Amino acid sequence: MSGSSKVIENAICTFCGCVCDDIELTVDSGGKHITQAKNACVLGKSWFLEHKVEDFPVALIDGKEASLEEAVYAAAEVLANAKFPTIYGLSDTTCEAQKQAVAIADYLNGNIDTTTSVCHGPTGMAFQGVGESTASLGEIKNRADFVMYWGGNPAEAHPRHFERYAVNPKSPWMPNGKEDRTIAMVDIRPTQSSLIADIFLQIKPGSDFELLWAMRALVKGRALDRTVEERTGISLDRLEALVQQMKDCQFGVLFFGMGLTMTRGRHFNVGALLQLVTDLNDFTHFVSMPTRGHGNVTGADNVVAWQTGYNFGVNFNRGYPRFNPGEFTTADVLGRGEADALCVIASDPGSNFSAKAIEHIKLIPVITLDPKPTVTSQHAKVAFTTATYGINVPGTVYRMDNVPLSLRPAFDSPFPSDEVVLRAIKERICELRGITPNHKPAAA
Amino acid sequence: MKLLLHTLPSVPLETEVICPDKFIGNSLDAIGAMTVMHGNQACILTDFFTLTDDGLDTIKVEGDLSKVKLIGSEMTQGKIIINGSVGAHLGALMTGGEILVTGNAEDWVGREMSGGRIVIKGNAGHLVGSGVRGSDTGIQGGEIIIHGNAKNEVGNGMRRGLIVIGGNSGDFTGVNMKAGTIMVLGQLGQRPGASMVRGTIFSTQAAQLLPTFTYNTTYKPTFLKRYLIYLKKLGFTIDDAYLNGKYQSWSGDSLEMNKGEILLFSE
Amino acid sequence: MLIKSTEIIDTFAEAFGMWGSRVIVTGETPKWAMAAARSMTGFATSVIGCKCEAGIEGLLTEDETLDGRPGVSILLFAGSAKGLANRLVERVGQCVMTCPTTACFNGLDVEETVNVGGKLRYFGDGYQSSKLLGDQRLWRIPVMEGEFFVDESFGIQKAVGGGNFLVLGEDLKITLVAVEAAVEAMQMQGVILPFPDGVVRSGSKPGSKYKALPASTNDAYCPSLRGRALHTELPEEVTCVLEIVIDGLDESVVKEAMRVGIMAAAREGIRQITAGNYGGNLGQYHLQLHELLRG
Amino acid sequence: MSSAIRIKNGKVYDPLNGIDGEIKDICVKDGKIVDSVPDDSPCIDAHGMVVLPGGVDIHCHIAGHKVNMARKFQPESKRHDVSPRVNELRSGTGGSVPSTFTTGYRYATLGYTTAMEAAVPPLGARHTIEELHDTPVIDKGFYILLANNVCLNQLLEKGRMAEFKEAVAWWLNAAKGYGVKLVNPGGDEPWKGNRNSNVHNLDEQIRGFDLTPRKIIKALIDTTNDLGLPHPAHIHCNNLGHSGNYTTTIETMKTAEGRRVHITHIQFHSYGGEVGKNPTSKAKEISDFINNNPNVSADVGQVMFGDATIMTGDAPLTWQLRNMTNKKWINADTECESGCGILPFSYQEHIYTHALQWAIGLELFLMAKDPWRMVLSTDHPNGGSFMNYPKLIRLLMDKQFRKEQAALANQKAINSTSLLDLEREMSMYEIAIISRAAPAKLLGLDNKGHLGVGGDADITLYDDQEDKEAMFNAARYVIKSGRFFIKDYEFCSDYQGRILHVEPEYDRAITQKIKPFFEDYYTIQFENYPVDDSYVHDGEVVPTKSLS
Repeated sequence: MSGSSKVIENAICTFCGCVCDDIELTVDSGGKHITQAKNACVLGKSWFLEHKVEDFPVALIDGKEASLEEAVYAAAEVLANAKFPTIYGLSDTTCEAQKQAVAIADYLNGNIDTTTSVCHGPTGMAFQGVGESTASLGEIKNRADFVMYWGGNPAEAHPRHFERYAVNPKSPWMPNGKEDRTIAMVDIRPTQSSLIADIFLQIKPGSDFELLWAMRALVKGRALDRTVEERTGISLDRLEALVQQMKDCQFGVLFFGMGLTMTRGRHFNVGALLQLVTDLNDFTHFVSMPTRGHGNVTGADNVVAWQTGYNFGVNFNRGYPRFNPGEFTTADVLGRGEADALCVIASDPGSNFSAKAIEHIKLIPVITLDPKPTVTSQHAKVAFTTATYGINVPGTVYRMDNVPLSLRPAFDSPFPSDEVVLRAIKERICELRGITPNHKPAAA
Repeated sequence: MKLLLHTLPSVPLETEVICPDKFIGNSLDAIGAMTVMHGNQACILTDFFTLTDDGLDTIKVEGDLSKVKLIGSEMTQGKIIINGSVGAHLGALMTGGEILVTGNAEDWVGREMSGGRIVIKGNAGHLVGSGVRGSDTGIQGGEIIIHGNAKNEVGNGMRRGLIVIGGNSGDFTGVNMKAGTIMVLGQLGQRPGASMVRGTIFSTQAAQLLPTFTYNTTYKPTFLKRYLIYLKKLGFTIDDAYLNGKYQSWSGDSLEMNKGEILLFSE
Repeated sequence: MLIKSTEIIDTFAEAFGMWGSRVIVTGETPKWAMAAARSMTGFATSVIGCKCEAGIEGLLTEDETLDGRPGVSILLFAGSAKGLANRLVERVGQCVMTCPTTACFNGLDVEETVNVGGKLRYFGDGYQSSKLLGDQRLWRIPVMEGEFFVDESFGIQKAVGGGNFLVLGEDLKITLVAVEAAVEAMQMQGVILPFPDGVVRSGSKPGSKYKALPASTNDAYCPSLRGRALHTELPEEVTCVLEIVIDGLDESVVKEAMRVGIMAAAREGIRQITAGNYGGNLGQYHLQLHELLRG
Repeated sequence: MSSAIRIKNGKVYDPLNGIDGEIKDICVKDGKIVDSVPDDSPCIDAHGMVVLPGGVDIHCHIAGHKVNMARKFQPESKRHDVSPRVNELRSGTGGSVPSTFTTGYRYATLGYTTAMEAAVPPLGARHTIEELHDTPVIDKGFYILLANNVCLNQLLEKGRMAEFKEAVAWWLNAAKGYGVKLVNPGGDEPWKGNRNSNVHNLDEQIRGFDLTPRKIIKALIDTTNDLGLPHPAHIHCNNLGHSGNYTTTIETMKTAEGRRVHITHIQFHSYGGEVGKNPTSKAKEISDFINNNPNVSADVGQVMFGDATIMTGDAPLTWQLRNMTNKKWINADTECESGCGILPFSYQEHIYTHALQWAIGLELFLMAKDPWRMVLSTDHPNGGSFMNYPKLIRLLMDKQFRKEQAALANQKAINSTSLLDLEREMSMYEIAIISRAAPAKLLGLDNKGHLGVGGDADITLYDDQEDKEAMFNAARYVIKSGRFFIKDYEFCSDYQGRILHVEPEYDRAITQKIKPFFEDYYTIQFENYPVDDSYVHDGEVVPTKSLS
């Protein structure tokens, strides 16, 4: 291998939920670092090019270097002894690792939750209330002649979203790309994204729900109070014209971001949007999709859902899965001081949770798995350094539209994958708790 | 029966066994040995509570119960008095009897309740009298009386019954309501009655309503006075101005059947 | 037996089993509550001609009603439960729903109920709505002035109708004074006097020479027929007879009303007080005057 | 550890080998049925028990994107139906769409050891396989949706039949599929591209293509036969659920022109009446056709009263149901391949249409002259959960029970069918056919559905009880690939099960035709599309049959 650089074609970028799979990576001759990431966006480039294998210890126990095995034992001990162990994160790792994490929660009778609960958890809840009409991104690329973004800034958060999926691509049904489409943006301020829009609705902050509700009334031809203009900053005439355009299109799509999910109203804002899209299906084909952030947050939702029946915020205290956002979601569990041990995989709640939750994190034993030190790992009882998914680790990830892809890692890492560490912890927990390990199928 | 919390739970304690139906016909020892879940650990009631048999059927519970969930679950009869504050899911799936809490209650008071009465002297959390996530149906009957404030989604999906909030309610009060009555003696949060099909939401304060609500009139609804007098009997102080005043009547949500009503005190 | 100088005949009032209900009508002011009450209890003197008997039981203050407004309590009686239900629907619908500001509530907390508001609700043409407070379903029917608010179900119970006594006086003036005093004394819970201001002059006997009529004038007590009638019950000095009929929710309250009524009516110039009966074969209650006066 | 087992004294039903209730030893070694095992081998005394091959479900929806959406979307249906963890056996939740582990364990508890996921867009194959790995005990495979595949339809409209066949073979390989599924052929294009409309006639032109549903159906029936796939084209006909659709169903069957074809959940396709009005039963007409055409097989898709989840590639149908029920609804389009609709549903005895559907399903079972070609399914979870199978079996075996149940349902519906005139009671032998032997045979799974030497040792033992529902509700012993999963009603150990798939030969040159299509139409790279072998590490390739 030495001496010549290696090229990986069709590599997959897990920086954001776009999960672009057309990246051409060049790995330097030392096999330790990526020199080129062709086709990647600015965020993807820095994700690949800035990735270095650091000289961290594989594990720390109480801040002191430890072997992997010692750390696994220590972590398993902490978790097995806890009454309310909580596992959190998982949006930046492979499905294979996520499966191990759910198994651990099951064998511990613990609690498991993903970062979904602090980004698109409200989307999940809205979906449970009202359903949704959605599509894989290719259907949007092929057919959508009306594209709307609500409360997100893809130009900066998902830079290739326009180019690959929704605005620019040409298709047999959209031979002229962007010219064949109407692009609409709804936001509280102009953004890089709104610059490209044919229609930009700058709405008053906190009026998303009212505006969506008014649009629903217009779609359904129901009574509507004119005060909506004053409330949202959008004139009724303008709104009527927009709704007409949406009804008249051939295939419409409404993308939405955290501007909708994380502002006052949360799951109801999303529910309103999903219902608007459902209502529009009385007139034409219309779909919606959350623009998910993390590279495999969609996979985390999927894995947790198929293994437990619920997509996030799952509690196994009673030996079977229970679901209740607000009750079993990590930010709430920590905020109320309920967890007595925390295992964080590929996430950093120490840097973005509420002050009360962070205070509690400092009081309880914490285990972290992350390629690099984080605010949370500073407080960790046991901190593992793991290999980075997509760059060093193969596995499965899900794009924001639930399309699964197999990663094409660029080079090996000296660190174990999340999956390897979690599997070892799981096996040790089973030993500690007297659970017979899985029987493998008889050899064929 | 008296229960005194002697050990503060370090993680949530699930105690659906604290319920008249479960205690009836059991000896003090048998009750003390009933299973409670302390996080993932199965414990017994006496691990946390001192039990005293005072010869009464009423269950009195005392202590800081803010981490104690599910008291009075599926209760059908009798009475529980909680001297202090209590954790989530109080009186979940209750069909009869009465629960009185002198302090505050956490989220999901009276979840999926269909009968009986819950009285909270202090404040309550989110989702008072609501259904579970994914279901379109909240409480199907009974009364939930909160003397203090309540947080968001009071009566989400409510189908029947009465919910009274003595103070203010949070956002989306009466969201998805199918029928029933929610009376807020203070201020309503944002977007009351979104998606309501039928039912009544009342407040003594002005509120900004969704654009899918239509103004009807300002009048003195006789039935409301009957309700307010009923509240007086339940121990609320009701100003004469509210008893005899006029109310704005709004219909909505026009996105649903437009048969819901919001009544706001006017003068 | 003598009370003061009035002779109480040792006989009995023959009363009948009926079905009774109590209806509370409230209004924005006492005037409008009373307007509905008068209308509802009008033309309700005798089941024979009116299909029901009704009267005002009493006035209620704001503190005594469920909706905190002045009210009137009405008792309404009919011969059968079904008949009572029909009369309630008719009268609440025509006399209360129509009357400005009123609302209408059940006043009997008993097991057996009939549906009233639940039938009237259809007047709302789909705009009606209901509430459930405690065990009672309430209907709100939009009307031009606001809304009519009525309980769905009204309690009914077995009751006693046709309690009575006859006041036999020396002249019209003294007899009127006596029955007016009796009526005033008889204002009590649980009874009403269904005839005009409580008094009936056309006392009747069962049957008639005319086949179609179930009852006809009580010739034995008509002074003008003293000479013609086959039989007379009138002492010589008596020139005027007035009757008080009592309907009540149970036998004891009817008896009590009769007792205080007789006590109040007895006086100088009233020669006898007696009671109407049909030989004891028709009514299931025999209210013996001497017995009820002795207590 | 000895892997040999002898089952003795049991009453054995093995229709593929003509065994009808004989008391007979069954011997197992190394995961297979063998002639004999040493005398000191572990032995089950199956006296008083019935010994059957493990059940085979030819059509169900248990894994993949749409199933998982249906899980995520109905938390309310699972809370009161939980499966606690038992030692290493993972916990889960039920409802009409159980979590993966629970799906596997529950199938096995009923004595089912093989199940086929019936509708997977190839783009989601990887996801489906991931879920199937987490669906323990049972062996499983899936059918890929090809009847609305834009690339295939373009080849077809141009008459490029040879390439069409190669492309179908490539797709089966790329997705690791077991068979080819057609759902509402041609219906996706008007749904996605023409304001949610649909096709209603086999000879109607499909918008944007010089093509009709009939041409697609014919091409896929021919291709699956020509490729020698173990299971023929598996067809969800057009006009599902519509009154009067039985003519479409018969037309679809005729399109096969004598070649092998499988019509799925045929109950939903056996309605008379006028579109938009109440349906009537055409079970007789459908049964007559199938009785007379030995190339056609079907599964019933029985409706069972209670909660269900509608989930289907037939998106226009769910939209229509959504507008009737006004319940929460999912639509999910997959680029160039499929549509999908999901809806919570409840079949209620008193509703005319639901009672009629229930009766038609039973008519179809009971009117079939050849049980080998009318097999058991509820189209789980569309007609009801697979957990209803024991009750369904009792309905077929017990005339009295059937009449009692019919008496509880809408009488106008029941009386409009011939159900009450059908006196047939299926024997244990026939049940063994419709739930084991026939589906295995129709699937071309030579090692399954029987207890002959060389077969997979997938064996279930039930206590022989009068109440067949109780009997089939809890297998006393379940042996999967020669290992105990349930022993005397108790779970023994976990077992993963295998993924069954096919690898038909194809000309590698076809990728040069498909790749440019990908660049134009798909959003993932052609090279990233095929599911690589590592995903089916415990897989089993079921051979294609060479055609003579």
